[in-house]
Amino acid sequence: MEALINMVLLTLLAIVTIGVIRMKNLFAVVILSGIYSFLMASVFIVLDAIDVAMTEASVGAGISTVLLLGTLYLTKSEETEPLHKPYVALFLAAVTAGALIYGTLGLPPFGAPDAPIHLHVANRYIENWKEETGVPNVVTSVLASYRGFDTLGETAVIFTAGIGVLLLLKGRKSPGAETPDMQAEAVAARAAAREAEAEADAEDNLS
Amino acid sequence: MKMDLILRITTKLLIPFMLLFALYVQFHGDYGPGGGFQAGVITAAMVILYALIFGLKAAQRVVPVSVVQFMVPLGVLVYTGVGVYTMFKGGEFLNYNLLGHDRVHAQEWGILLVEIGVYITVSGTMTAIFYMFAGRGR
Amino acid sequence: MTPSELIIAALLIPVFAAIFIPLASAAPNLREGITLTATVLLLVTVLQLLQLVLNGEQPEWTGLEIAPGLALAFKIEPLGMLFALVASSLWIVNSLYSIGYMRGNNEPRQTSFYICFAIAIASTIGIAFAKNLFTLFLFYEILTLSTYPLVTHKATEEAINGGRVYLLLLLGTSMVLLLPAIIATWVIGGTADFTPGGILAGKADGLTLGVLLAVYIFGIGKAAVMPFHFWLPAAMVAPTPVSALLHAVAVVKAGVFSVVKVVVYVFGIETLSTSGHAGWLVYVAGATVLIASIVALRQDNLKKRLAYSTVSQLSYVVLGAAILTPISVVGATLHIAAHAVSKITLFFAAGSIYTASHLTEVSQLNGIGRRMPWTMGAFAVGALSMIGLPPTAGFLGKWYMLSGAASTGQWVAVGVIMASTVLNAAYFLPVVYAAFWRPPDGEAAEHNHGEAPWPMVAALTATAVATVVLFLMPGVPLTLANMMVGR
Amino acid sequence: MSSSQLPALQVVLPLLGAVICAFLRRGTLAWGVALCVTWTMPVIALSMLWQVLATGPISYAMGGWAPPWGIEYRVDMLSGFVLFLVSGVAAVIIPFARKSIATEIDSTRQAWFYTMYLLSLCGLLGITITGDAFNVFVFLEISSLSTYVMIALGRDRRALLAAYQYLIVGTIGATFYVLGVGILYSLTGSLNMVDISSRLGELGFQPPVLAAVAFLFVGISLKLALFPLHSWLPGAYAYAPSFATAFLAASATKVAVYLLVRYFFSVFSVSQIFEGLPVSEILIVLSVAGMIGASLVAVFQEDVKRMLAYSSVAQIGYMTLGIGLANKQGLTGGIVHLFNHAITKAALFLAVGAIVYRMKTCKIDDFAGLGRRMPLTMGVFVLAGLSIIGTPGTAGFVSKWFLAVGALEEGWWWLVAIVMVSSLISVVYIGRVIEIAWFREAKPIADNAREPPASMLLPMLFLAGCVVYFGFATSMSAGYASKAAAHLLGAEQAIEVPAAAGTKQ
Amino acid sequence: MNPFIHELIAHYNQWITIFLMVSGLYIVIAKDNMVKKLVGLSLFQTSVYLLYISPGKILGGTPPIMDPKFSVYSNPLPHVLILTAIVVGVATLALGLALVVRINEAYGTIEEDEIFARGEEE
Repeated sequence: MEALINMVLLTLLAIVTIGVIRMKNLFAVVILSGIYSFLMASVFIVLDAIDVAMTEASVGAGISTVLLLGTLYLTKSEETEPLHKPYVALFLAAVTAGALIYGTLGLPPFGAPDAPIHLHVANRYIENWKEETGVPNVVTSVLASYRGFDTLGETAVIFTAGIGVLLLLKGRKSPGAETPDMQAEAVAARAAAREAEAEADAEDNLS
Repeated sequence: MKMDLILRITTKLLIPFMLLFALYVQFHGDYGPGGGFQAGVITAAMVILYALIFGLKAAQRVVPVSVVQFMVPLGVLVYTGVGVYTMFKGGEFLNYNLLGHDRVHAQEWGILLVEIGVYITVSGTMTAIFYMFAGRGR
Repeated sequence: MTPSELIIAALLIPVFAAIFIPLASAAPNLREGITLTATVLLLVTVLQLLQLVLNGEQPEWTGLEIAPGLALAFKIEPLGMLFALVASSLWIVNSLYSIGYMRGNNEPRQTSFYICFAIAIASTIGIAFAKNLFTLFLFYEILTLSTYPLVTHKATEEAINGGRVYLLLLLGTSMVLLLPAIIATWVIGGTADFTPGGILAGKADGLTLGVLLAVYIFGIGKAAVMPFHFWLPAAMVAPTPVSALLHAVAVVKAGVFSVVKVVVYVFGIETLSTSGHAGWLVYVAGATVLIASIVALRQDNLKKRLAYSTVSQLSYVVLGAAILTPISVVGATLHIAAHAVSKITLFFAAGSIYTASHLTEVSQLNGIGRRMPWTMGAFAVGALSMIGLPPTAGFLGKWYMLSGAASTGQWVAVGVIMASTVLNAAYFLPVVYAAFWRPPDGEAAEHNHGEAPWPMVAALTATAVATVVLFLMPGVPLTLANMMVGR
Repeated sequence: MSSSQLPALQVVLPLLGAVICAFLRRGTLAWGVALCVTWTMPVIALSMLWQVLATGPISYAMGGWAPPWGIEYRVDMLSGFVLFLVSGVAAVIIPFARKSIATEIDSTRQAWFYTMYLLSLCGLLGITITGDAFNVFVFLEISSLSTYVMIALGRDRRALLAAYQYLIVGTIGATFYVLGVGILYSLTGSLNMVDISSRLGELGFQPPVLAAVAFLFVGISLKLALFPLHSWLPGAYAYAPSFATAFLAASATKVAVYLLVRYFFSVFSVSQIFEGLPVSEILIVLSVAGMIGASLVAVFQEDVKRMLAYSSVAQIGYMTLGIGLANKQGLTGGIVHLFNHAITKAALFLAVGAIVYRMKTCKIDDFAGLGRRMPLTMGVFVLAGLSIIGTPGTAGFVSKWFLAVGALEEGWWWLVAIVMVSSLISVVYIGRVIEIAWFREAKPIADNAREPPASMLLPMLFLAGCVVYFGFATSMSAGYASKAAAHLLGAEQAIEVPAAAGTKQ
Repeated sequence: MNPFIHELIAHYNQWITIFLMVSGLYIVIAKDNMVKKLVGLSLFQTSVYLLYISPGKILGGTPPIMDPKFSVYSNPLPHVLILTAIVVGVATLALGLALVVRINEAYGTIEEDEIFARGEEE
């Protein structure tokens, strides 16, 4: 039963993806990607990955969609036909597909309980979680304790992205990057730099 | 206009529950699915919804940009702080066992604290990013 | 001072000169003072080392190791000693001459000129004293790089292009051919230290030796074996003292010195002569000698003619090494010294002609000997030495090479030497003749200039005398050369 | 906190520094924080290095969970070396940042720029020090994201485009990496590198392993800009702020190379990779193509930063060539070139940065006459340029020497020839700049050109000094690298060293 | 059962995953619209998550939330990894979109080929 639902959802995913490729209207593309995330989330539920499903739903269908729509609002909503033919892309994609098929088909079949990943590290978590962490949600305990450092890294990534976006988009539209004629820009920058340099040298003399 | 009114009302009704749900996800993460990250995202979604309905200005009056900006690094600081504290206690980085006398409690404390850290950074960052994109238009 | 300290001193004296010269750039006299003191100090140090070497010692000094078994190390053996002696003594006259020339033609950027000059000398000493191939290569490259600014000194379009050719050819040959050859030697022979009898003796088969020899010979672009000779004419744009440095004191000498050193200490004379794959070298060298001489015949520009004569004379040395008999190698060694003194004389002469009368073409020199007797006299001496007639130093080297070639019945070499002697005579004697016995042309007779500034005249007279003295009493070089081949 | 905490501190301190900088407003203050943090890094790295040499690899269990259940930090010969390299170069160049950044980035953004710089440093060190395959990915992303932002802060609008392209390529690379790790995980059930390699040994060789190798190889190659995958690099280096360029050129690609070595020699075994698969051939071909092709492209660049960027691509070829040779001398050459090229390129980009600081341009033609206006800066440029060319007496020569010896041991004369030819091409493009700088008449734009302030000059001079010093005293660079190489290749390879090299070790 | 069908079912997840992954990659490489590229990128990443999660599933297992009622749990470790990966993915997306906005302001377009057509890259 599980396997069947799983297959249905996956098929839907494939269809949505084709839609994303074919659509030219970016709004449609964004909405489709939102749907894609929802489907993916439900697949994750079927696969017992509740937390992942929740996250995928809130992030993929929620935040990502909002951001994409915001971007479209700021830029434009129609995609123009690419000038060049996508042969290179097709070739590369085909190569990747080949490698993936060659590689992954050797892996243990779906849902088999005796696959190596169930036998090695994970057992420890499932067996010893009680005396070691006492947190019923093993995912949480692994996330925050066993691999807590990964999660710190993850938080740092969010932090990086946050500051990065603030750096790129905060404040008035920065003049430097926009004025098409580089000449005026260069002049302005040079003038500004002269001042900065002057005061910098002043500091030098002080110190 | 009528439509608009309905929206406003429903939003007003919705927001407390969203916050509640966020907090539930945050603190119940040990027992059910969810944790700091999901809670943070939900909180951010709440602010976003408010901004969509009542406008960015109003939203930024409730949750000022400066506050959001402050939250972004704060969470990481909390998280790292826990680790550094355990180091001062003589254990490895993020070794929660040193946070309390008995192991299980210590672990729970540690997980709770870092999840709060994650929550702060995530909610702050997501809101900030939204503010930036929304504020860029004008 | 202990021997090793002497070696360090010999290397550092020019370096210190290079450091102090810019500090004195404001006061030209002080600046030149520094240069001259450095030259004298250097010569003194080298002479002290000479004493040791003549007593049969081989002072050493080993520095840092860049790869296991591959160190920056110096060891003075007779050949290097001779080279250092020539270079250091000629540096004195050359600096004297430069002072006259640079001031006489009030050239720009004299400070940087003297700096690079000093560095070039330092690297020359480094080459002379190198204990292993790496050290040799290191200073070989430094020499190239430090002389590059000298070649482009005038900073005209022509000078820049000449510099380009100079740099690319010398760096290119050394990096693409010489360095791989060195690495191969290291991998095959297991060491890079020069060893009497040859590093590769008995370590590689004949064919490998032959190939490796070719890579070395063409890799040492400074030896100007055709077809890698054209940097030498290209570098003619440089001021005359630089040409003197290139042709007599440092650069080309470093080239042929390296060739002899490689043949003697990397391959070993016996090894090569028995390998049966080294015979081609005689033909290449011989061809270079003859072709270059013929080209020289057709040059009207005096310095160009001298340049091509250098190309051919260098290949004498290579030829002497290629004949692969101890006595011919002795001849080659002697010829390094002989060619140094006589070629520097010729260049000094050319330079002082230019300084005094701004004439550059052979065809303009009719009767100039009357106005510049000292200069042209010295020129005549140098020319004789080039041709290889007694009583000049050039005779000795050729004589030894001839006897070496004859003793082993290499008639090709003999023929080449004979023929080139005739050719040399054909392109030098007319100059001398015209200078003294042709009546001056009209416009040349008008501006009646005298000799060049005294430092120049002094310098070229000194070298001319040296050319003769070296013939009359070749003791030191001869002993050194014999010590090298162990006779 | 005892010295046993050092591995964690190595990564946590930059992170904390970044957080603090994020709270700050004033650029100078943030710079101060960055300075303090950066200067402690090499100290930590060095003490760990000594510890490794004394007592063997250090293992640090994050959160007190013993590997493979927790995340392990592992410092061995190689990672210690790279840690010291990255942190050392960063420490040397950080004083340069203040004035350079002050002129190139508007004041409201400076503090956060240092946040990004510290995050990037943190990420790079994390990648190097961690022993956990997935943790690598997390820190890879930290460093990548911060790098994109740093590049996007360049003054030229093309910086944005370069950053975007790098983001796309970098993310693809990272995803490929995750893919490879995922396959390894589902094969072995473990994420700890040591654990994985032991279990892979049991598994023997099967298709999924090959696929994992392929994905990891491609993913990492995208990050290290291996020749056909280097398209992002020139733009990124050319338009990023000068300081960022110097930092990235000296560290980012080097860490990626380290990661490749780590996987090929530690996670997979030498026999699996180099005997089972044609990896060696592929690597050598690509490296050679890069060494020649990128050098040729560099010759025709009009922008010095861009030219140096292409030269970086070529130089990366030297490193991957060393990996491809996979014998002791060759690998030593590759590893020591990591070090030598890092200091050399840092010096070059700092010199260019100083010129940009004075001239606001780095077009080759605008360099005319700078040789006399900024003699020290150009002197540094010349010296480092010689090291790129690989003239003896500079660091570049040492790595070239080892590579050539390694190639000859395989009996590949042609390879030696190619290496030499590529360095000959570098003579052309370096010589071009030098010629213009010294022998062309200065343009009016160079009127206010003079030496940069001491805070920018000293780092350059120091690096130039290093370039010469490590050209002679190689016991630290090459000596250590050869130890690491022997360690990676295992004992059996160490015997194959030629007698001469063997004696003095 | 027909071996082919069996094979298909046994590896159905992998087949679909591969398809999703490849089409995501295709979008990134083939399209010139920067927003669409980013969408493709996130599809690509998301499908990789699937590759992680699928092997973690044990048929008949339950979510790894401890409860005396169950005995077989699916593997929690991939879930953790993918949580991290998702976060990284959204961070990348946000940054990329911010860049797109700035590029649009600087160039007035978000089509790569249009920008390259101006040929100022040299």
